[in-house]
Amino acid sequence: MDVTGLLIVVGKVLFITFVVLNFGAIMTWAERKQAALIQDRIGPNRINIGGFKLLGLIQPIADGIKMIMKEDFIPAGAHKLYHTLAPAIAMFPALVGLAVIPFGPSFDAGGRHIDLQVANLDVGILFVLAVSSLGVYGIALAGWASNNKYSLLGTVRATAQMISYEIPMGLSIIGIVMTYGTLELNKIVDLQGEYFRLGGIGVLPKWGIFYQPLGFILLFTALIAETKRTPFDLPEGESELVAGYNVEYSGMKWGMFFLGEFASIVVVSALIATLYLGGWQVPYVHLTALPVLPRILLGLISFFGKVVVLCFLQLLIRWTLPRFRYDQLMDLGWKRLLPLAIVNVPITAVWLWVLGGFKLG
Amino acid sequence: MNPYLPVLVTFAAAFAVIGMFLFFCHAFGPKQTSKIKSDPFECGNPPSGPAHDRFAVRFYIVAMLFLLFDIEVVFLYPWAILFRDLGGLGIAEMSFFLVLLVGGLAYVWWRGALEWE
Amino acid sequence: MTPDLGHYLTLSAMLFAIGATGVLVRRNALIIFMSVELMLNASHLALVAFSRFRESLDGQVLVFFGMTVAAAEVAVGLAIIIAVYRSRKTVNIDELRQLHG
Amino acid sequence: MSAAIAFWILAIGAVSTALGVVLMRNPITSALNLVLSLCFVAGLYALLEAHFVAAIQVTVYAGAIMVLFTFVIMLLDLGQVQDRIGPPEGLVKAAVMGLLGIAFVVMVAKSAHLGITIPSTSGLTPANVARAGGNTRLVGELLFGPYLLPFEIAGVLLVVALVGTVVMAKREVDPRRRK
Repeated sequence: MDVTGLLIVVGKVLFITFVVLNFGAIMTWAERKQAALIQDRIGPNRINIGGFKLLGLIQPIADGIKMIMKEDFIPAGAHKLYHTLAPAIAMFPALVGLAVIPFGPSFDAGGRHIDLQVANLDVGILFVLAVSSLGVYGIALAGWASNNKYSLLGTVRATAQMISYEIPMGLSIIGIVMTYGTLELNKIVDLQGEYFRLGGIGVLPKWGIFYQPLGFILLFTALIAETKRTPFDLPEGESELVAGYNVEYSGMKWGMFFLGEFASIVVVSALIATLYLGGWQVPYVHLTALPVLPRILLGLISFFGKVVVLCFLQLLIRWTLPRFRYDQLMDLGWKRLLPLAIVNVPITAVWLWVLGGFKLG
Repeated sequence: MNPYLPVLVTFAAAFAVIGMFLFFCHAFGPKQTSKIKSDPFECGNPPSGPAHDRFAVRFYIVAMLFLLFDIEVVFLYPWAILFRDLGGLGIAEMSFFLVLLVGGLAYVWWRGALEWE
Repeated sequence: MTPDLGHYLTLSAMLFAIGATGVLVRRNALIIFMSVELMLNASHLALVAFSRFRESLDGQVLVFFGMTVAAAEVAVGLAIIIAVYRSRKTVNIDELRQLHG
Repeated sequence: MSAAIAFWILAIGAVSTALGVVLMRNPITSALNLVLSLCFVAGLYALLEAHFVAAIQVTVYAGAIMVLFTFVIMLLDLGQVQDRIGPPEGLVKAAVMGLLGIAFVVMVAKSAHLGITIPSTSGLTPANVARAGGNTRLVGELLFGPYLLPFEIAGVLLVVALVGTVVMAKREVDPRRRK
């Protein structure tokens, strides 16, 4: 058994777990600060350690401690096991979603080739789809086990919404797979390091977004709907359903639903950055030609910079748009996104033929 | 090294994190139950009606359509990988399939299974 | 000892037998249906095992088609179960014996 | 060695959850056990280097077909319905079936000659598959080559199922039936 190799793997896994959890926690702070900014308020600013407030950045820690100290309440008539299992299942996809996403360029160190990607699977992107399709059970169990009719209503809405948007999600990725001809995310990122050439000079990086502007919008919309955030937060519509599937949850179990939600924002951003924005590639900089240290640093900064921008964009959407009505939500999924995602396939075929990457004969 | 080993390690880390959270909320919180507290929460009103009612079959239709379209999406993945190699033949093969897909969607739409309100 | 074809086939047979037992002894139509899926799944496992040890991928393509058929079958089958439930208010197959000779 | 450990863990998991499907009284528990069983079998597929099949097993089987089952159990409110194996004759039947099942498994195990190898037909060992572009790509080449006709027929089958289910459930969507 290759002990060093295993240690490297464990290190990478710890890194992505750390990143997802901390990004998720910081997102709760960022969301409240940004909401405050938009609504002309101050936002969290009271928590301090020895007088240092750090812009309220300590708030997530205080929230975490608070949630741990709260009662873990299981209502009478609830199914105890499933009530506990539900937040665990709901959080799981967000925690493992980053496993196949390359977050930096590969490098050689100590006679060993190291990819900054936890697992390079043959099915690549399908792994993300497979894992995220299991998240539905967390929501379904939460409502079913709570013995509360509002929970059940929220659950039914949430599951119907999640599965409805899974179709356009899977379909819009097809365009990317057609363009790059592989499911492996590291190869997709490598191919995005090339350039569209005009007169022999690379003018535009071959990023997915330039091949697939429509696909980008479709996937982004579908993924925001998958995270169940405003404007797609009908499952939690406070004013209609009390709080939806998590009514009967308290303390850290409730926190797990929300940490999972924020963590899935991070996973969504990472996925979009990888598929459409070149992953860790920096435009016009040939990263693989640089020495090891600047290569890794630039790659990491590029990748996580894109992730932060996309997270910020999602927060902006959350505080700008009002909630849909349920029929509008379903119409958007089935009557707008799905036909558009289907049309995207022939459009991609024609586009690739025009660009010359594809021959009919 | 087997490519699934890192996946297993990731799963293990995820289970550890989840287990830690569940343990925390079980171990540190107070435990005080009362009759009223255990009632289903309906904004303070006394709970009314059964908690597990049957719900509209429209949701079931959505799940059913999802299943069938999901399969069709999965059909497209191997084709998308081979798209550049298959050339015109691939286009012809998939056109037939896509026409079927669109036909199915059009039928469902026409029958009103996508109408919500 | 690396698992070989015999191990996979035996496992597949066990899953199949469990599924068949479920079909014959349970009375809830939904659980019977799930047991059928279990049997189908067992046969898929045998196909994939054969495909691996014969070193050809045809078995996997068959499994792919098998899943398609399973999806179509489940969608229609569950629609039938719902329709039956709506008219008879039960999914217990002992109480559904109108077609009993 | 590690393959053997993985096999035994996955096999024991698959069999015990399969038993859960058949023995548990609550339909929701049965459904969840089946989801787990399917995931364990997906793990076995991955162990057998059938990556694409493993991925769609989770996406389609565990993530779509079983969601439909769960939905129906919740829809018909069957979660509370406790289904018994049955009166004494049911138990006798269960015992007979169990014995027959065990006999079947023993028969397969004996005739499968643990340790037998069968001749390779096209030499697609995992290493060769990886060299030729990966499992998903090769499955695709079969699917859009020799298996093209079944592929298109499967497409037709799906549309037929789509029409069938909509027709079956259509009465429910009728506006007059709405509250």
